[in-house]
Amino acid sequence: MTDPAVSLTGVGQTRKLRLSGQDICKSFGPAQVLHDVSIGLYSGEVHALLGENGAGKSTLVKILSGYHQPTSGQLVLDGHKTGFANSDAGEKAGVILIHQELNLAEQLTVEENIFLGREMTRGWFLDKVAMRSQARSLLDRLQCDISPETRIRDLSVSDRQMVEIAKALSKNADILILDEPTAVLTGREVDILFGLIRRLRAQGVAILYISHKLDEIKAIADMVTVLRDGRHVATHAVADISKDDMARLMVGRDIAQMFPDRVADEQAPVVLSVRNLSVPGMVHDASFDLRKGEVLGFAGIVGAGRTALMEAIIGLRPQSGGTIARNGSDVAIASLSDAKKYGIAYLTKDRKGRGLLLNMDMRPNLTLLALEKFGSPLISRKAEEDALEKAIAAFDIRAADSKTRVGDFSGGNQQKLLLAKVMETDPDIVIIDEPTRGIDIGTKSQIYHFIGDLTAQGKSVILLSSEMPEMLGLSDRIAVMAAGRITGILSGDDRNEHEIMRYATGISDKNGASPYEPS
Amino acid sequence: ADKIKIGVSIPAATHGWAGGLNWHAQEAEKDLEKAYPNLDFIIATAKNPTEQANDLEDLVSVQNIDGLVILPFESDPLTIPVQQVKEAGKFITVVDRGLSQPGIEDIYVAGNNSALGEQAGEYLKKRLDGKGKIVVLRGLPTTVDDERVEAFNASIKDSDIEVLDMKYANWNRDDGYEVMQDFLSRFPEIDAVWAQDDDIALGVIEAIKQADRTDEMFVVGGGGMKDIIKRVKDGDKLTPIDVLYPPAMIATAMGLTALKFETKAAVEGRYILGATTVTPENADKFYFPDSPY
Amino acid sequence: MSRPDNKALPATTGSRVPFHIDFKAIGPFVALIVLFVLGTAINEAFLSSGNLSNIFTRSSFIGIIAVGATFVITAGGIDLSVGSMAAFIAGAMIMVMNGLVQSIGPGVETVLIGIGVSIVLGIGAGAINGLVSTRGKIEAFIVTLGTMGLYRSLVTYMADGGTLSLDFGVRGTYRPVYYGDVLGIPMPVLVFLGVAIIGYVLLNMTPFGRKCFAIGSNEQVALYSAINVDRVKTLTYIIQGLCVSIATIIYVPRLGSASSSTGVLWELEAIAAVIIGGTMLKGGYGRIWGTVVGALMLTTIGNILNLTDAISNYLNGAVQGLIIIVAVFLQRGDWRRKKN
Amino acid sequence: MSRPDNKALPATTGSRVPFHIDFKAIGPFVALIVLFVLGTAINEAFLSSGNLSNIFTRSSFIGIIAVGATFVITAGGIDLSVGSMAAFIAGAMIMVMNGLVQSIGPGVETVLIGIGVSIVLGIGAGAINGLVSTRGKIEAFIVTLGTMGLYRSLVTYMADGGTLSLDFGVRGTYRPVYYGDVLGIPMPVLVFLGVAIIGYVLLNMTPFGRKCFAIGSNEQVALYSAINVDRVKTLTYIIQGLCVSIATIIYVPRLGSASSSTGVLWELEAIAAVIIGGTMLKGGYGRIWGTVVGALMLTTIGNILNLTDAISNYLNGAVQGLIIIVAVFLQRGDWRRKKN
Ligand SMILES: Nc1ncnc2c1ncn2[C@@H]1O[C@H](COP(=O)(O)OP(=O)(O)OP(=O)(O)O)[C@@H](O)[C@H]1O
Ligand SMILES: Nc1ncnc2c1ncn2[C@@H]1O[C@H](COP(=O)(O)OP(=O)(O)OP(=O)(O)O)[C@@H](O)[C@H]1O
Ligand SMILES: [Mg+2]
Ligand SMILES: [Mg+2]
Repeated sequence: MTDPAVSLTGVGQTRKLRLSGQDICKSFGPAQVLHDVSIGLYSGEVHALLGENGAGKSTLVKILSGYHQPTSGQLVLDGHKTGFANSDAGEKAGVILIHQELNLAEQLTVEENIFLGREMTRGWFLDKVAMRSQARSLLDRLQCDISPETRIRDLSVSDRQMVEIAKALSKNADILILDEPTAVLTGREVDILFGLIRRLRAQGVAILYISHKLDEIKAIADMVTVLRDGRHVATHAVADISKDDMARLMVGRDIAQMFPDRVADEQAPVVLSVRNLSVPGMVHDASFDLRKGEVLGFAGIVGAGRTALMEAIIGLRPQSGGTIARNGSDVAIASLSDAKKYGIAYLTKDRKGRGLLLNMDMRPNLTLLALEKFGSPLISRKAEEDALEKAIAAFDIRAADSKTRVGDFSGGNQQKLLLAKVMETDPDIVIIDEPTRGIDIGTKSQIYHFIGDLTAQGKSVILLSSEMPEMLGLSDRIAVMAAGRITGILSGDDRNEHEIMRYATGISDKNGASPYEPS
Repeated sequence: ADKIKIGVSIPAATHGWAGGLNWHAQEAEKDLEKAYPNLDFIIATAKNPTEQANDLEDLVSVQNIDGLVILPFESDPLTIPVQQVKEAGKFITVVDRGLSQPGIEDIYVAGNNSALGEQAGEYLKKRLDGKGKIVVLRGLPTTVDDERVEAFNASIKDSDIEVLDMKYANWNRDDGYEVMQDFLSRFPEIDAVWAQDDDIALGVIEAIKQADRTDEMFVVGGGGMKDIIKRVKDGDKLTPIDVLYPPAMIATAMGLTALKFETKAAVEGRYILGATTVTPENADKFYFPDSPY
Repeated sequence: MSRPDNKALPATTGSRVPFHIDFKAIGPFVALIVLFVLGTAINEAFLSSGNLSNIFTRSSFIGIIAVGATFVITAGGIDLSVGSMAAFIAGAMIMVMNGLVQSIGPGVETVLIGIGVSIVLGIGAGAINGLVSTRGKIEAFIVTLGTMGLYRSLVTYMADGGTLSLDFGVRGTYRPVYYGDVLGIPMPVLVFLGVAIIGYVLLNMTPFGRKCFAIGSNEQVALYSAINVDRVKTLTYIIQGLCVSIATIIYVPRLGSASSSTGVLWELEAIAAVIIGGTMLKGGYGRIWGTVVGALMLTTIGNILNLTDAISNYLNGAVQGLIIIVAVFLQRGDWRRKKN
Repeated sequence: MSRPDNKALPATTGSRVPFHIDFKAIGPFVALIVLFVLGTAINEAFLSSGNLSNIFTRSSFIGIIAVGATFVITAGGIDLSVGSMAAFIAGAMIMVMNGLVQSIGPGVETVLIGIGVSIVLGIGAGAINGLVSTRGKIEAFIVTLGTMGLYRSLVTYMADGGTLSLDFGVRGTYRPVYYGDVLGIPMPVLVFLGVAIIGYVLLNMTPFGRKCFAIGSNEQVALYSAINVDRVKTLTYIIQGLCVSIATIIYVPRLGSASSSTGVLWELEAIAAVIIGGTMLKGGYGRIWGTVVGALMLTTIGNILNLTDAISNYLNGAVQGLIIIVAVFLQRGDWRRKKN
């Protein structure tokens, strides 16, 4: 293993090596997830960390910031051997980690979370005024207009992520580590974050940045380190390496074509028809058709009401007015079991809060949605284990062992398990909300092909995604929502980023006057 | 004209004897209110001394009583609260357990817990010819229980009766059953059982029956529960006698208090009720099939 | 999603360490054995078959109720009403059976009808707890605190403050249900065993049990997994009610009576048995065998204290409390970690 | 999807309705007012100053203990030992004060030393609960169930099975602490108010309070936020102990005695007051004012039952239970949603 402090030249010449990990090994029980990994972070430099799901990225950065202790290996801070007994020690040394998984107390407000454990005080009392105004200004720096008094549980996932970033900012990091911060952020928020990272870099902060989005790495990083199966594969200057190279280093092979080739039959029968569906306060008068074998995308800005509409369709939210027809006949869906009965399945975008039982292992999670399939009156353990084996193979889920709590899984593997869980119901219509959040590029491509296979089997997919390439690459038609209404359904050549933006912002509206134009 | 109000403060019906107390209080209320239409009895029940003190306050402040009949949960904690009722100018009748300070009450209808223990002790001594092995099941750790046990110990002191062990059975039938079961496994030889209360005695009897040792021993209870009286009356060998501690004493007290308001007679003073021993001969007199106790 | 080179990965699942002892699962048993050793040391009579049979028989009441409580607690609920519910059901059974003696005599039919009444009441009472807390969106703690007062009052009222006693004729017919045995195993123990086995199967091997775990662990996830959360929760209270009813059915023939002091604090004992057994009070993880052992432990502690007069009676509660804490400490096995 | 003109959209988050009434916060007050109206309807004397003063004075014991319980429960714990702890502390205070009468007489010093003993014991007992559960990693339910038995036994032992009574001389000195008043407000009410205000400030306006919320809400997050979870939890038990001690200090002059029946079931009442007040049993959200109102509601219900003898005494518990359920149902305000 080469010493990063020596090997890194080029961009880093005038910069100072702040923190390095040398020959880091880490095992959880019998499973070793990091093998002799070394990495060096320089002031004023953005270092990207790349690797497949489960490669050990999160584990490595947790070690660098004191959340985990390495099994062997050494941390060096400013030339001195060091070790962080806990995250507190790490933070005191200026190393701040933004976790991949949100770490917020749901019952508390934004302000309370930002200052948790480091409350500002006047005398013995909390200085709420100061904290509130500082929280406000932190959020303003992030151009985030949520109120500091909002409770976390009332926030969307992307807003929560912004709160995490604000919290990290408030700690004045010397060394900032961001573990997939953009997985749940919208494009606008990513731009804001990048602006922020550039400013911090200019101030001499050392930044370690994890992402599965190679575009982002190209855009923001100076150096990149690639991990594979817990081993260091390569460290390069970003300028010297192409995206394809990065992908190859990561996966260990060439990524075949990213998106599947598919042709949807425009005359195929309508399998799901929604008319004038409303959700009080969230969705107004939504109508659309879904055809057999089709991928219907739903685009829109966060908060446009896409999730709310889908949750209403599957019976998790009260619908007011409107009808839903399956294969031409009206159906009443009052609960998720009704939806299941009509062959509709839904994959939530909140895998931690709504998707998986984090304190359990894989098996009960996988089969929870389709329990009756696994035997009645008694669950067949064997059937479950068979299903698990199949799912692990089919979705390439990598876990140390089958007894690991799902909460200890890498983020991407959680997502894959969630997908597997939803597919256990063998649905005809799959509604997937942000299916590739936190998924590595190789697996992403697999998921896309998997969606392609589904449509080839005559199943239909509704895709909610904030990733434009994914939306454009997979969808046959794209419905666009703005402020709770479907403003247009785009097909053919209309399916392009520009048109989508026009509808998403309400500039164009096929279903009547734009709500934002003076009438 | 406004009725004369008499508050009655008693422990809630949380075990058999207290249940009998409640029943007798209610019966007396009905009878006395019928007999004296200008009287209104108000019964308040409490689950602990604190609650009883609360009840006293409420009887005075919102019910505006003229007289109070109280069976104190415990003597010490209720002395001050009763004294306050007295200071508010009310007529006070205390039942069963005396207050810690003399001179507060106008009438004292005293139960005699010591006599209960003593009677049981005397009977055991006589029946066992002054020697034998016995076990004792006590009630809850309170003054009432202490008085009974002390008197019992005193009365058998000069004999060769050996008390194998004493355990609390909480005036509860289930606990009586379980404690007796364990005594039975522990002691191969038991000549008699003193259960300090008839509820406990009933549990004890079932345990003895289950162990098939009915011929070996007998049980002396206390209180005067109808089930036990009936057994005594029927000459059950397991329960040769019972020592009375009648919850009906509350009715006596209420009656005396009513008399005070109705006749203006001088009914002040102490009325001490003895602990009668119930035998097959006199059992008929103490058997009330309609009472819940 | 096929992945040709998947096979090349090291097998990450299914690897199990051979002969690995799960201390968490055997913890309660170890603690129970320690108690048994202690009991024997204190008094040889402890190991007599009569005493052992007493311990097991006595554990049956609390044990059966605690099996029900395991469901409720696993699904994230709590039921404080079980003790009063038992008293109320016992009272109602006795009144019905006494009433029937006049018309159909003290035969088996009367007892069967009494048992039927018990089951109907148990299910009904459980359903009330479940429905009021789920539909009314009121904390189970409050609802069952309320019904606890309700049933306690009802039985006091029915008994007129005193004791309801079962007719002597019926008692004879009914007696074997408590005092009888099959192959030397007392009836209550058999029933307890049956309830525990059924409970185990239901909790660990059926979709329903799985749903209880899921709800207790994260209600939102359960909701998004097409689980009818309200229904499953209500069912756990119904199971609890049914368990109380069964416990009452074997309780009534023991002393043939019910009063306002019947079943006082059984709720605390039942919950304690459940928690001692390793079920999590916050829900999401439940263990029937742990509960069974927990109930046995509680009874055994009481029994041991009755077998010795070395300890002042006044201090029984203290010894009991300390033993519970120490037993749980031992069985949790956290002291072992220190050594690593 | 980048969007420069986002500002043109109506803000979907953080929007606030003006003059929005927080039903959740005022719910308990509404329920209390309803109870007061009910009381007045039943008996005019309900509103007499004497009666109101009784209600507030009585609420003080449970109220003060419940303020402490709010901390424990908010931080995700539970303390079942408070009732026995109160009995034990009361007993110890009485013994110490009685002992001092011989040497220093029944003066103010004796009372002050008694109070000091109470505070030391309260803090100590709380610390034991906190340390054993956090260091020993034993569920608080089990630990405090154990100490509940322990303290109950100790007071029984100290009283030799009977009652410990305060010397009559000391009683006279000590009396004003319960029976005195300042500007017509009874001392216990003043103390209660003081404890509630301090509790409110501590829970809502200091870093410590915020840490309690965080721990109850998500222990892992708290740990990651450099919060010393064990220490904060232990402190909540110490606060609980201190509150028990304060409640005992004003309790002792009232009845001047302690026995094994002192404080029985206070733990249930205290927890009920906390939950009625809107604190979540699972932790993460606590409300001192709600707790105060909860304690007042419980006392008021008991008082109302004494205003009338229309209801059989046997049914008191039933009425009490039903009122609690209905009051909580009303205050939770979920019935309002149906209308939307
Ligand atoms: N606490 C833990 N206990 C057991 N195994 C763990 C634990 N934490 C992580 N692992 C395992 O370590 C491996 C690496 O996980 P890690 O989270 O570092 O991956 P990652 O590279 O961040 O992946 P992703 O891109 O999906 O986030 C995974 O197999 C994971 O299951
Ligand atoms: N205050 C809230 N309380 C409860 N649930 C909320 C709240 N705010 C949002 N949600 C729910 O959280 C989920 C995600 O919210 P989000 O705003 O991302 O969805 P949405 O409004 O449907 O917009 P999108 O089009 O981005 O899916 C949705 O189910 C949403 O209804
Ligand atoms: Mg990761
Ligand atoms: Mg009357």
